[in-house]
Amino acid sequence: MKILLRCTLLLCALTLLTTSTVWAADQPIIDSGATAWMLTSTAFVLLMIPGLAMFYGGLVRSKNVLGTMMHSFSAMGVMTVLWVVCGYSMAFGPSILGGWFGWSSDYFMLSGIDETIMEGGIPEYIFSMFQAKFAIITPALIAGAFAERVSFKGYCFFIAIWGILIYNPLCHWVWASDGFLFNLGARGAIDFAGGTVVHISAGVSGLVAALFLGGRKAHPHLQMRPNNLVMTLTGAGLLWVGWFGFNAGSSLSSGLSSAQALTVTQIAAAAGAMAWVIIEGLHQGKATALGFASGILAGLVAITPAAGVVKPGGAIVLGALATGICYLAIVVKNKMGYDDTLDAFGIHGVGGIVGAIFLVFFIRDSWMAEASTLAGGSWTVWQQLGVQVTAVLIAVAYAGVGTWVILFVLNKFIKIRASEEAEMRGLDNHYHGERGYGMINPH
Amino acid sequence: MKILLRCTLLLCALTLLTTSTVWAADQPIIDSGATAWMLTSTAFVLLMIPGLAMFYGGLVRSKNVLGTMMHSFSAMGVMTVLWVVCGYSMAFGPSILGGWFGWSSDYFMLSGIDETIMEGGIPEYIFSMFQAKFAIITPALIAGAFAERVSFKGYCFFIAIWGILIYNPLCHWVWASDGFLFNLGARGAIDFAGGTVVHISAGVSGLVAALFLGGRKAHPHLQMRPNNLVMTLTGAGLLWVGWFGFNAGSSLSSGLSSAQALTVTQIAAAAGAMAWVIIEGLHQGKATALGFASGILAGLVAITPAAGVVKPGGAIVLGALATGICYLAIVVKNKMGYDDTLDAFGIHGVGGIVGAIFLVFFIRDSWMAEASTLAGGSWTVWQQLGVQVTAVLIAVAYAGVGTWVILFVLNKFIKIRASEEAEMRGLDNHYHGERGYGMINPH
Amino acid sequence: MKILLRCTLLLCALTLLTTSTVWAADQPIIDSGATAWMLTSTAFVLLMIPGLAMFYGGLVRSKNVLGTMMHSFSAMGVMTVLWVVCGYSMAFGPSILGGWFGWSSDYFMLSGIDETIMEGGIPEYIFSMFQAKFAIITPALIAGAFAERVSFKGYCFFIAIWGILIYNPLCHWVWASDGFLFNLGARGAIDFAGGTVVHISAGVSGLVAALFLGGRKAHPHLQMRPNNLVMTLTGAGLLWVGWFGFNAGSSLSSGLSSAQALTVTQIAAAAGAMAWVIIEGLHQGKATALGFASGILAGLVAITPAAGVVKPGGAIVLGALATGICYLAIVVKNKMGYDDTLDAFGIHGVGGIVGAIFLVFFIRDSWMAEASTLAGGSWTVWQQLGVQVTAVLIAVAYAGVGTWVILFVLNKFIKIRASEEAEMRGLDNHYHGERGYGMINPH
Amino acid sequence: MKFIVAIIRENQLDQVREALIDAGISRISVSNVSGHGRQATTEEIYRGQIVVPNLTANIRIEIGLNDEFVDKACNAIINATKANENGLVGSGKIFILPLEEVIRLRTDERGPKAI
Amino acid sequence: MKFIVAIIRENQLDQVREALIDAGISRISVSNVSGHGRQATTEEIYRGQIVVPNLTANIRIEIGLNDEFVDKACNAIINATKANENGLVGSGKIFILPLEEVIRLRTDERGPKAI
Amino acid sequence: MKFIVAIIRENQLDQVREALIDAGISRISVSNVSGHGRQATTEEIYRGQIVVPNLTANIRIEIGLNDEFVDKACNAIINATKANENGLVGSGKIFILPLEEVIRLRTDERGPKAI
Ligand SMILES: Nc1ncnc2c1ncn2[C@@H]1O[C@H](COP(=O)(O)OP(=O)(O)O)[C@@H](O)[C@H]1O
Ligand SMILES: Nc1ncnc2c1ncn2[C@@H]1O[C@H](COP(=O)(O)OP(=O)(O)O)[C@@H](O)[C@H]1O
Ligand SMILES: Nc1ncnc2c1ncn2[C@@H]1O[C@H](COP(=O)(O)OP(=O)(O)O)[C@@H](O)[C@H]1O
Repeated sequence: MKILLRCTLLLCALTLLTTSTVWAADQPIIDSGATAWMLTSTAFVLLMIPGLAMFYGGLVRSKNVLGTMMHSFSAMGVMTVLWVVCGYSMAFGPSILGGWFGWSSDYFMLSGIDETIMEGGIPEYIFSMFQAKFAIITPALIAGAFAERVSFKGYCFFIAIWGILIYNPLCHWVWASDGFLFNLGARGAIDFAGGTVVHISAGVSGLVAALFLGGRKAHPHLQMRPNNLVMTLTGAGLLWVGWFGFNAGSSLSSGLSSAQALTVTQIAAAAGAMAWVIIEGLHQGKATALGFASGILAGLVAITPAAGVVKPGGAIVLGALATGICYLAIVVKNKMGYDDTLDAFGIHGVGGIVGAIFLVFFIRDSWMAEASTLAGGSWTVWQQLGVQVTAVLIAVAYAGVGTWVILFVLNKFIKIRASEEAEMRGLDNHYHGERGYGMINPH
Repeated sequence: MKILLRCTLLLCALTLLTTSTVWAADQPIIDSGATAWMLTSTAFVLLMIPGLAMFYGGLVRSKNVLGTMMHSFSAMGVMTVLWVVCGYSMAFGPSILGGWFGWSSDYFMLSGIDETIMEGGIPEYIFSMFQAKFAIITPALIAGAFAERVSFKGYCFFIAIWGILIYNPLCHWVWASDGFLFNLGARGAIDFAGGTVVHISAGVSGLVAALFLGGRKAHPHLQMRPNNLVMTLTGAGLLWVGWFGFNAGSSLSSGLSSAQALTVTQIAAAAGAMAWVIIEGLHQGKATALGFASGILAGLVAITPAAGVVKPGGAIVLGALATGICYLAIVVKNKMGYDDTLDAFGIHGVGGIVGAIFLVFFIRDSWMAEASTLAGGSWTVWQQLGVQVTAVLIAVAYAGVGTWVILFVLNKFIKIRASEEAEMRGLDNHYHGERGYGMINPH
Repeated sequence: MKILLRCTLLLCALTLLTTSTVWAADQPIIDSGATAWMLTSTAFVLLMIPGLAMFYGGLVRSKNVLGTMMHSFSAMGVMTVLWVVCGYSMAFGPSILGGWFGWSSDYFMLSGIDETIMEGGIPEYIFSMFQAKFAIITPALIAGAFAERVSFKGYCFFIAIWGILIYNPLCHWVWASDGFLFNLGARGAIDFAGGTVVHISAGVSGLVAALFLGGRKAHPHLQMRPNNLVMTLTGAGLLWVGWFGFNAGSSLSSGLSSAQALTVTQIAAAAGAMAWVIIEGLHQGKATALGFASGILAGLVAITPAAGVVKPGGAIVLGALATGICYLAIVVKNKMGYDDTLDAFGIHGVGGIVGAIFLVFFIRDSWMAEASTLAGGSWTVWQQLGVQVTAVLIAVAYAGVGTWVILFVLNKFIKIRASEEAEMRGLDNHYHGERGYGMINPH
Repeated sequence: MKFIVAIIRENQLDQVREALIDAGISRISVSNVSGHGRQATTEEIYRGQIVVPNLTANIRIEIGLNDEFVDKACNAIINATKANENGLVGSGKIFILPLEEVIRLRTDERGPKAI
Repeated sequence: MKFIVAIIRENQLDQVREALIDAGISRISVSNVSGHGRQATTEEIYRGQIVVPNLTANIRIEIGLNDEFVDKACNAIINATKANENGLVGSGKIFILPLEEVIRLRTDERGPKAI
Repeated sequence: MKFIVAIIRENQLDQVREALIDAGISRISVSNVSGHGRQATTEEIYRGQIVVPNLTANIRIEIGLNDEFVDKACNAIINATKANENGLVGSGKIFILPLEEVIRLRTDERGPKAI
């Protein structure tokens, strides 16, 4: 979201120019185009939630399909409410406590931004809602790591606390104008649309949670197969569509940078998907649909931090590279045998790291040029690499340790892990009192 | 759609200013941003139809899944054609017959608006198509009340007539600039995006139809369970996404009011969903997925009329409140034992009423201020409450009585209720000659 | 995409006017509104891929559901990468080889358009990605013709080569400003959003491929029924939504022509769907859901080339007409007994031809007027009819012959047809090593 | 004791179940089967083409019974399926197999009283 | 030889399978059935209304056995289903039918050794 | 009369059905089962990991037959499943149970002629 600054400034300059004749703009006037795209992006990002629910839901056993989908859906409920109450304030308010997170009483219940227009001509409400979607999807991603064995209540409390203590601060550091990662190095750590904030933090937290909670009772000696790959594949399609909002929307404008982001997003996803089926084809002799879907995700995850700075050529490499490394990571996981059930770490964690680090080799020259000037003279890829690595390490460390602490403490009050019986009977029956596929049995 | 006036005027003022230098605007020039958002909204609202089809379709028994989905889809066919022929004209043409509905030969086949640009810089075509979606979804909502027992032919004729005689007039009264509810009180009855026109009318009509047609043969002594809650949950997700178009699009602009509408929509939906699972958790000890989905709907329905005037705080209360009352309504229904199969009334009727009435307590001050000035001096919450109640009562009465008359007369010509055999064999087999889930039996 | 020229010129004129005071525009400035809508359209068109996957996937037998969906998805991978490498260049680069296709080294890896803004104020990147979606969906449509019997590898290579040798040239002829069909007659052959380029070419190629590969082993003596019409119907819904991007996006602007396109798209789809169920009702006594969905498609396909020039009245006729003829075509197919499995030709080929030809009778007067002036004096419907027929014939001939040649040659290197065993065991198991519906068997 | 397997039309399950309950037989197991027989099956239509499925969806009912109940059960099923015959040929079969032993898992009871 | 049909709770399949394997019975066929019985079934809840399904989802296990294995199998199933009884009435039945002949398709072997 | 239960590979249903029809046996009931046996099942692959399912999807065919047809039926099934053996171990079983009585619901006919 760094790049956008450049272009929003331009935009607002422009709008001011064209209109200064009209009135002394006390606050920037609306750019109806940018607003339109941000409204749309917000909707698209929300579309990722059902998309994710379908993707994850299709991969578990039938008896857990609803419970798994509810992990995504309930995040939509919990995180939205929290975001309005304190999330937006903690993430984008002015730094307090030495910059651990932000706070502004104005943002409580969003009361202070009822009519605010940001530079770029976008009502702050939309920015806030757009960001809210990120706060929703991140914990929903984590859920993949401990699918099929978490208690619903425990999950809800976990994501609530995780959102407050882990997500909001991270988001503040990386995206708030006074966040310290936002100001690291010449032009800050590059995280266009959430490689570190969303994917790395989700992936790492997922890994920690998976280890903390332990594997499923029957893992790995019972083979557990997807209940509905058809739905999983469809979900991947919706995720792809939603990701356009996720990335191109992160330009907070409707212009060149949005176009660039959308383009590389499309390309990286395709490259990732192709790479996966090819690798799989060579390795196993089959090109699986789940592999294709996983490749889409790997590519999308990898391009997320990079969408603002790389060009199509780079996007292809980045997408394919991410897929390759994710594939490896999952093979390794299967060897090691820990139960990151739906590979939240294997794909989001690993993919995010690959993207956030390797993007430096594909940065648009113009960006580096500006960086140099800002750095006063010169700024090398290697310096940026340093910045990126720092950011990644900080995210990994903070999310990892933080998650462990939260789980440890929370577990004292609520059993996060599902009871033996719940796991055996299935989350759907035990926590939700429902069954997902009524049509299968005569009824 | 009242609020939008303010901002469209502003917008067009602005556009004129910036461009008056260019030419003497004989008609407002296009606002490409607002147009973009309205195009998008129109598409999003259409997305609600498959969304609704999935939501309803998943809740019936397998043998009726296609028939139930066809209730949503066929509305897309029937109502669109009717809208072009006479609907738009009746709804938004100048009042005739003492304001019962409107008419303008210009609008027949939309022939007269081929190049019209409305103030706000939006081609009238889009406004017309956006409105068409509302005319589509309303009868589709009704279908939930008499699911599993209506003949396809009967249903098609019913919605056609209902659309012409109930929906179009109601729409005219509430949204046409010369509609009498549009001009009630200081600033008219508040119905931003269709609380009365869409949800109350649909809910009440549904209730009447459910009573008129009677319960399903096996109701209630045979328990009938959803055939596919996975699909229902996904459908709820699509509905949520589509609702952004539904509400934020109703600002007929791409600016502050759209942003405000989108924000409260998101918040109310989340609050409603959370409230439902909490209530259910306390009441039954299970937090069901269907409950979560129902809560989403209740929240969305309640915020629909209010989206233009309430702030985030109010949205949370409104969403939660609506859920509470809907939950109660459904409990009562189960006691009374009438067969509002998918709770078209229990959720859309009740939720709409709650929203339309309680919104008065959360109205933005600025709105009340303007109302006061318009009312010449003072305008209290209680006066507005009066206006809202009046509007609600009128909608309830008109839709209720009207629907009963239509059913009564129509039934003389076509059996609306499905034949015993059709009900037993299932709508899919009997009316459509198909089965929804071929994969279940070896084939 | 002809019409858009007019309006983009207007738009850019306008923007220049409003801003020329600001700077000497070396390149057109961004129209954030148009950009917003094009970003959105691009996402909507992508939504058609999962939509198509669901539509086709639901119609085959369970054992082939994933394989069939992968036909759509893999196109997303293959074609995107190819488009970036050479597709965009071949389609929209300046003509070479006497106009067979275009080429511009600038477009290789899209390297040359990193900051280009087109007239109309849209970054060229978006145009390129929007067009990429068309290149994706076209081969995906073909797949319907030889579903259930093609090897995955064979399919991937086929669409790659087909895209390069058939699609790109066709696209160049019809849409590139120096394409010869673009300049045929007074104002060129009318193909607003891809009647010839997308649907006719896909339909005809599908037919050829179906004949070349031969029918399924069990066709027609074993009845093969859809595995999941519920999914098919939902897919049709997503296709409808996506089609708004497909057609209204093809205006490459956000203004009147987008609105006109969106309006007629909605109307034609509805008319087509209604017509199908009515015809079927009269012919078979049942109004099937699949019929409704097929009618939607027929209507959408027929309006695709016409969306820029016909008015609502015409759209109704065109939609209904297309449905009627497609229905007939399929009845004939069943008589003739060749195995165009999912009617790629029966609906897309036939529907596209109907649309491209009959649109001439519903052209907006203003369009004809301009045509006359351009033609210097007069331009009759019949002359335009000639142009359309020529365009159609050229598309049919080129796609038909070309596809046959490709298949013939390719088949020498890779067995395109699935092996007996693969066909018997199912594509899912044999090529992808997966099963689509795990939930059906206890697991 | 006997073990009855009845194959009936998909859409007659409810009637049959109610008939059995009236006949005092409350314990049954039901599953989906696809059948192939002489029955004129209810056609399905796909894109204007009438499809007479070569495998029709039927319902399979399994009942363990004591001998004295066998006739009751059969008659109940026969009568229930007579209704809504609506001229369609064939509405399935009842197969009666010998049953040597039954065990009620809950109580370990065996034999007739465990049915 | 005997042919065993066991109807058990949906959620006890894994236990039963493992118990059977421990008892040296590795060949079974499993399918979905809906059952109607006296069992207090696990309720489901729809929109705040408790639904006691009149057809509960159960699992049906089919095993062809040589006579000496029958008791082993039955005991395995009985014990496996005892676990997690969690107070619910009824956990199904075992039906034992006579089996006259078995054929192993792969080898054409018949009789006991083909089981 | 006999009651045959055949468990075959999912993907051999069509062959078997045709073979049975050729053998003059047109009435069968088919259902889905998951089987556990010695068979080397066709593997599935998830995210680069080969999964040998512990429950393979099979098809279960049920046929009520008059004694003279039993061998015909068995041979038909055996031959049909021989084809496309493609080296996979195990292609199921045929179980032959005694059948005491059959009732054709449509006509109330009983015994052999009702089969
Ligand atoms: N001999 C049989 N073995 C197995 N199933 C049978 C047999 N006869 C009939 N069925 C089942 O009963 C259903 C109805 O069979 P049908 O042939 O219509 O009965 P009928 O003998 O009255 O013609 C068939 O679809 C099949 O599932
Ligand atoms: N006599 C029977 N015939 C067929 N199925 C039965 C029979 N008795 C029980 N079942 C099956 O076993 C399941 C449990 O039955 P239930 O009545 O709870 O057993 P119990 O006899 O211990 O009460 C039922 O849902 C049904 O599927
Ligand atoms: N004794 C048995 N009881 C029930 N089902 C069996 C039995 N033996 C085999 N099956 C079924 O047949 C399928 C093939 O079994 P398999 O063990 O491969 O046969 P084989 O005995 O030739 O090895 C199994 O998946 C199972 O469904």
